[in-house]
Amino acid sequence: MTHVLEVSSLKKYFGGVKAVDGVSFTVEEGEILGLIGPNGCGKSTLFNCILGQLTPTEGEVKLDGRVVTGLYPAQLNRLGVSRTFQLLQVFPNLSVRENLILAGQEHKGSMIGRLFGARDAGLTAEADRMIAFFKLEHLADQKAGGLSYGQQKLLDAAMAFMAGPRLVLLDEPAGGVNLTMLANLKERLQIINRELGATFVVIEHNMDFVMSLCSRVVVMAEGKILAEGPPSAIRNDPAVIEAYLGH
Amino acid sequence: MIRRLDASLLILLVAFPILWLLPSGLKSYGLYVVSLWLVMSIAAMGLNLTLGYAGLTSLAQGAFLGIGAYATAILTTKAGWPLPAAFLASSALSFAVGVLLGFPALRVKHHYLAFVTLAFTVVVFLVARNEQWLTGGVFGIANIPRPVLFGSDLGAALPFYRLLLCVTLVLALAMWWLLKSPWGRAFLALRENAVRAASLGVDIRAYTLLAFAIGSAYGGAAGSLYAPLVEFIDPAPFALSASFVLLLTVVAGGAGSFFGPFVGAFFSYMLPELLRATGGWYLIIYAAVVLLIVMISPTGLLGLIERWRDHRSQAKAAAARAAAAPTLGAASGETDSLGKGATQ
Amino acid sequence: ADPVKLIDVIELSGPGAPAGTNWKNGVDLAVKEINAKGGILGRPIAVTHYDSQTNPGATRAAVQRAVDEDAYVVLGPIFSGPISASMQITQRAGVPQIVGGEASAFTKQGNPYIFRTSLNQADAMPKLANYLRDEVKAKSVAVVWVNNDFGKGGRDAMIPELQKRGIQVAADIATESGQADFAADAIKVKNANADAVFVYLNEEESARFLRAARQQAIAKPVIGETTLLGAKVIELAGEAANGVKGHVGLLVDAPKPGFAAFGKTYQDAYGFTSDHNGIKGYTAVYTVKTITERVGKFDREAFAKTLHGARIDVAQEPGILIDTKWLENGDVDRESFLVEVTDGKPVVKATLPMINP
Amino acid sequence: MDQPILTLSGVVAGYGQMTILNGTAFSVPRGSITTVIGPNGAGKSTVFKTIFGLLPAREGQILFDSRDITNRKPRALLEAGICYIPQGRNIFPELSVRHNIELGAVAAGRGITDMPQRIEAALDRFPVLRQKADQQASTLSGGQQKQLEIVRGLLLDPKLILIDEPSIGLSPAMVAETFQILLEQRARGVSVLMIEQNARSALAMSDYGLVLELGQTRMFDSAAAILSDPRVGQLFLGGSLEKTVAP
Amino acid sequence: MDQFLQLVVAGLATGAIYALAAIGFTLVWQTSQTINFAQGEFVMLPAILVLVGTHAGLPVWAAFAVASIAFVLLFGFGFKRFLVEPMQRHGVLPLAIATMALSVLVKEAAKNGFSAEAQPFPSLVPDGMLSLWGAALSARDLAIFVVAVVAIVGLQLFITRTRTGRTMQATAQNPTVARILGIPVERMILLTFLINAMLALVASYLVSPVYLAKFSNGESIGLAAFIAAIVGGFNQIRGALAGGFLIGLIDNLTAAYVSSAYRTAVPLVVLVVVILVKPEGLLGRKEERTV
Ligand SMILES: Nc1ncnc2c1ncn2[C@@H]1O[C@H](COP(=O)(O)OP(=O)(O)OP(=O)(O)O)[C@@H](O)[C@H]1O
Ligand SMILES: Nc1ncnc2c1ncn2[C@@H]1O[C@H](COP(=O)(O)OP(=O)(O)OP(=O)(O)O)[C@@H](O)[C@H]1O
Ligand SMILES: [Mg+2]
Ligand SMILES: [Mg+2]
Repeated sequence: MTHVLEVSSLKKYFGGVKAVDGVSFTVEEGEILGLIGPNGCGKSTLFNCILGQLTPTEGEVKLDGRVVTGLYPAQLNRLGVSRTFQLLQVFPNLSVRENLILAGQEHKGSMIGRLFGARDAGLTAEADRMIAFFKLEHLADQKAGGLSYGQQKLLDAAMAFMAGPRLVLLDEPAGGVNLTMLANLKERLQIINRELGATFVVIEHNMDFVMSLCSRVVVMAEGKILAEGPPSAIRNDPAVIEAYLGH
Repeated sequence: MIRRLDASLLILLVAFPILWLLPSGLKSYGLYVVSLWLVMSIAAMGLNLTLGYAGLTSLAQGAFLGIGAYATAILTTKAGWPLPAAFLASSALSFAVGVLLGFPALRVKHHYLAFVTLAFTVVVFLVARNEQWLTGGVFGIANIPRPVLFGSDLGAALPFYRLLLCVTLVLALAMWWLLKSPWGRAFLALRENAVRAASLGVDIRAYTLLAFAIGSAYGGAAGSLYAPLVEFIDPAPFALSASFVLLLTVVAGGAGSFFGPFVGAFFSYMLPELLRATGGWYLIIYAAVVLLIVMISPTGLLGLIERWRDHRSQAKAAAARAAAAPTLGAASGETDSLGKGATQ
Repeated sequence: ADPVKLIDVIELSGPGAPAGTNWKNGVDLAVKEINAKGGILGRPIAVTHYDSQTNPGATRAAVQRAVDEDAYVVLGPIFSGPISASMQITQRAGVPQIVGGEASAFTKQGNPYIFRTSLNQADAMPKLANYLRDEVKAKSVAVVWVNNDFGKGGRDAMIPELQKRGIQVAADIATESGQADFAADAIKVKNANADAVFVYLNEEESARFLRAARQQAIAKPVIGETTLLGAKVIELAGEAANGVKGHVGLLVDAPKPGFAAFGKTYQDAYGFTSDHNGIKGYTAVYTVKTITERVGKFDREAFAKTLHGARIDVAQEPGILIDTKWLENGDVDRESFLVEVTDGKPVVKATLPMINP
Repeated sequence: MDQPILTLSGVVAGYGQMTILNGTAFSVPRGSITTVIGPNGAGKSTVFKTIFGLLPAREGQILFDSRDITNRKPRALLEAGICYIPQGRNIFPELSVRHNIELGAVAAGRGITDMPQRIEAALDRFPVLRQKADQQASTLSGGQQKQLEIVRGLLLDPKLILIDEPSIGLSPAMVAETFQILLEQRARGVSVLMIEQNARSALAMSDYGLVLELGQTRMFDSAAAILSDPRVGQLFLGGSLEKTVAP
Repeated sequence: MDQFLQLVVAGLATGAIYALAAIGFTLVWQTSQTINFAQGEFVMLPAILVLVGTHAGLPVWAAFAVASIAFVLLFGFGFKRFLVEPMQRHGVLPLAIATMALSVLVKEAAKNGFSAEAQPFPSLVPDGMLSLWGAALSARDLAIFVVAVVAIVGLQLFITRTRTGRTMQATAQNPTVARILGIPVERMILLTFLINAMLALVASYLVSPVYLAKFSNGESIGLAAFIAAIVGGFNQIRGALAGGFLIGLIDNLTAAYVSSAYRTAVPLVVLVVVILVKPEGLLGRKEERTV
């Protein structure tokens, strides 16, 4: 059986800094995988290498068994991989709704088709559903740059869902998000996961969120994989407690 | 940003008959000036796409104006092509060159990109000046014919103006269509946050090249009309300063707003004519006006409308916020709980 | 009486601004004098100046406007790009246009309404080539020219003349208009080791080149045409101008009483010495006056017809400053001067006759 | 009972046409840790910006130590003893980590002579920062950047700390460490006003809790009382999250 | 070989001028993200102001003094206060356009208010000649060279080694955070604009005796300086020196060995290649991490 995502001995060095230092793991279809680890252990760098934002120093990334190392982010996205960012990344001068439409439009049809097709590519309704879900209604026509931190974080997440992706890589989606909204977000992830079979990889420091959401957790430390297993095992792994959770 | 485009279409369609009829009383000088305004508006429209929408700083629009003008001049005088054919060829040539010039934009941004395009402009200018066998060098190309379409001579000032008006309308409609399509939004995404756009599947490379190429094609189209308008070209009007003025035109008019180029071109190309009576002072007045515009509204003159719209939608959102019901009982009152806290 | 309208379309900004400003001042001076004496045929002159921006498109607009405003005669511009862009308009409208250009091309097109105020480069260069052969006895020459219509035209006219006389072109150096740094050009000239250097640049560039040449210790004679020997160049180059020789068409220091008087009036009015463009503008207005008076009425077509082949002598109209003849194509013919700069002053060494007196 | 260290009364502030704070009022008890919670977009960060003079208060009054500090410049507030550690990413990306930290001392008065020692002590506390002291700050991971900001903010020995969601992007161990630092500050008599979405842990270590919604104080009480209030739990602390956490 | 050396020396002398003007670009960019397209005019104007003074009958020293003070007030303080300050928060482009308009304004005002013609300008440095490896060098060239190198090295040290210098950098990189930390942002920015104006002043007085005082002189100097700044890496003071020298050198060597007709283009094309290979400029730092 092929894995949705397979990372083999991936390395990324910045000069002397070994941000990612030989990481291998696989992600199975329909799984929600947690990725945790101390600050600076290389989680975001790993994401950036997988997604073509950075070129790995060494190693390989496979999507559905096909090597995708070296592809551009946009190409990967068209293959059904989308992501969120740890630092806020929205289109600040576009309205919230336009942000969302944009997030969905590049997946339908050809470029020429988009030039002559419908102006919103049929996405306004979908965007409005997202807006309602994340309780951003009164801000739908506001510029995204004027949203509060948590609201931007939510918008970022919403954008990742607009295209109906197969694989979503979320980089700290919970940071700054209100707990109640976070509970909703988690439910949403679970629904998408269950009903559409989408696969998730989640970087998060919020342990409640990770442990209750993920079926499996990978722990990184200093660029390497430290442990891997179901949440309950990870929670009690002494190495993980030592390196990450603290006492 | 995109919403506003519907109103733009309406304005465009209303403006057309007015512009068709209005200048008929003008003498040839007046017609020449409005014609020049139309032509430069087309060039500015192109730059507005590249710069205003896609956020790619280009100092090459003057060069594309030149490429279009020379291509048309050479094709109509030396090869004897009719103007419409030369027009299409010039625009296509500019499009192709624009694609090539877009490649550096994939690698460098902002002032570095400005520099690369600046170098391109200098090279184009020098080729026009030095390659006398092709371009007539410093002596230029004279007697560029005005068109004869369907057997009627459009060489006189008024018919030629109306021809320009029609071409401008068609190009403006095409631009309108482009901007309201998903492409328009993708161009904005380039400008706003290319990293995010790429992760959403926006093909940064393709759209960057297209933004350059389409913008350049408009520049070339404008040049192709400029040549028969002036009936003579030499390298001077396509020097670096022309690109600077076009940049200024777009920003002062309102980069990223549909009619910005038209308003900007009014200031850059018509206002100086209106100020001729002031003798040597018009450039000072012109510069002062531009300075004032960007100081009062850094987003350009039409940016003011944008700002006003922002205000309105903000006010609306504020009202919605004010009307929102608190989820937690408001009745318990701030002073109440506050008093509790303070005295605890 | 109803004033007669002259419209002056001239380089008041862009690279041509210094030349255009001189021309404009000359025009204003002449208009003032003529109006003070009762105008042309009893009508005062009303002159309007429009900036050509040294840009063909803008010039065309301005000339178009001049025609719309019913100009009797259009004066200017000076640069040949702007001239080429605007001459069809005056031709179409039948308005005479008196320009300051020296490039040879535009009087070759059979346009009956275009007239010069100074010698055609093509006529000046043979005189200078003779001078190089006979007086300087140069076997090889380094040519330094400015790469615009003026400089290129001069160079294109000069090189064949040199070759005809068996003089070798040891270096052929193009420079930019507005160029500030001439060190590399001077070094190249020096290393070319020619017997003489022919410099065909605009005013300040001439001065800068002379300074750079001095810094590089170029000992060979530096030869030029009109601009190089202009008052401005001498003022700017200072010591470095001494010893420069050449051929001059119009010069306030030329041994003609009219020039001296004009030079003084101009200096008093504007605070600096006029260059040849000031003289061109000044004589252009007097040409309009004299020819109109010959015609006896304000008739553009008759004006143009009369000016072709006309000759105006200083004896008859002092404002023309030097006897001038117009040829059938609009070119002029007149005496010119061989000049050498000594102690910061242009000194006329010889006066060359008209080509076809 | 002591005077509150900070009192807001009837504060009105916002962005352009958007009025966010509409008569906001509350007091912060001296020498304690007060945690502000509320949904995303409630105006929590806006309150901080207004207190710290980054956003003008159109109406109302802000008292610090019984002195009126409404609309004072940040510099003056720093000198008065308030420090502000904002939300999100707030570093000088091209300067080295050490230089970034040093800039936290710009507003130090002449009397302070032990600044070098304080900086050393801070670097001891966060070994990662010492290790990367001479690197460009932009190369730090998200969590490391936050650590830098906290260190920098505390250099001046403030009397009141305004800290906006410190836990975003920090690993659990780091969150604990940060909270520990705040507790130590309290022990020294420093007052802390903190915004947190990681509200359960934050309230657990706080003395008071303040619920802000739609720019208004909805509730102010002891932290324990807020934590145990069922309505608050349901509405703002992700009551449903709680349910799914325990497996 | 002899010719080559002469060209190199002359190229470095010219390059020093470009470098001197280019520091202004990097300096104001570093602290306030301002691209000053009027920089060339800043170098042109002080000389004109001096001449206005002497024409008005002031003794030469007084003309220099009055011109210097007026210029620094107007284009150091005034420029910052009335143009940069209100527009800074709207991003790079509007301000760049405003400086473009300013450059036209200054240029045309100098032309209309003073003269369209070039004027000789008194030299502050004696007129002597030196010989360097057999190449001719004027005392003035040497002075420009020394001033440029000293100014750039000094500023570089100031910016990177002193607390004030770092405070200036911090202001540039993140003015909001700088303000939060109590950095006197306005004063820092003002400081750079004053330094910038003074550098322009010095450049003007050194350059004008050679290039002559003329309203349009700023065009070529400004452009060359802009290019030098970019090639050197816009965010590096010392890059301005490297960029300036490089352009001076390539320009001279092109004029002599490649093509005088394409003289202006060759350095540009060479440098475009440099930029495309190393997009952050010769000595520039990499742009910060974005994701
Ligand atoms: N461009 C870069 N240059 C140099 N070092 C870098 C660069 N990017 C990241 N690093 C280093 O690589 C390491 C891993 O960084 P990364 O951002 O991947 O960490 P992370 O696991 O996402 O941490 P956090 O949980 O704090 O976000 C860090 O030590 C960081 O300093
Ligand atoms: N710069 C801005 N321009 C316009 N509106 C803004 C701006 N910043 C915030 N807002 C608006 O003000 C409201 C409150 O924002 P604020 O940042 O104070 O929220 P918050 O309570 O801190 O939320 P979060 O928990 O997400 O950080 C939001 O609705 C937001 O849209
Ligand atoms: Mg990370
Ligand atoms: Mg907030």
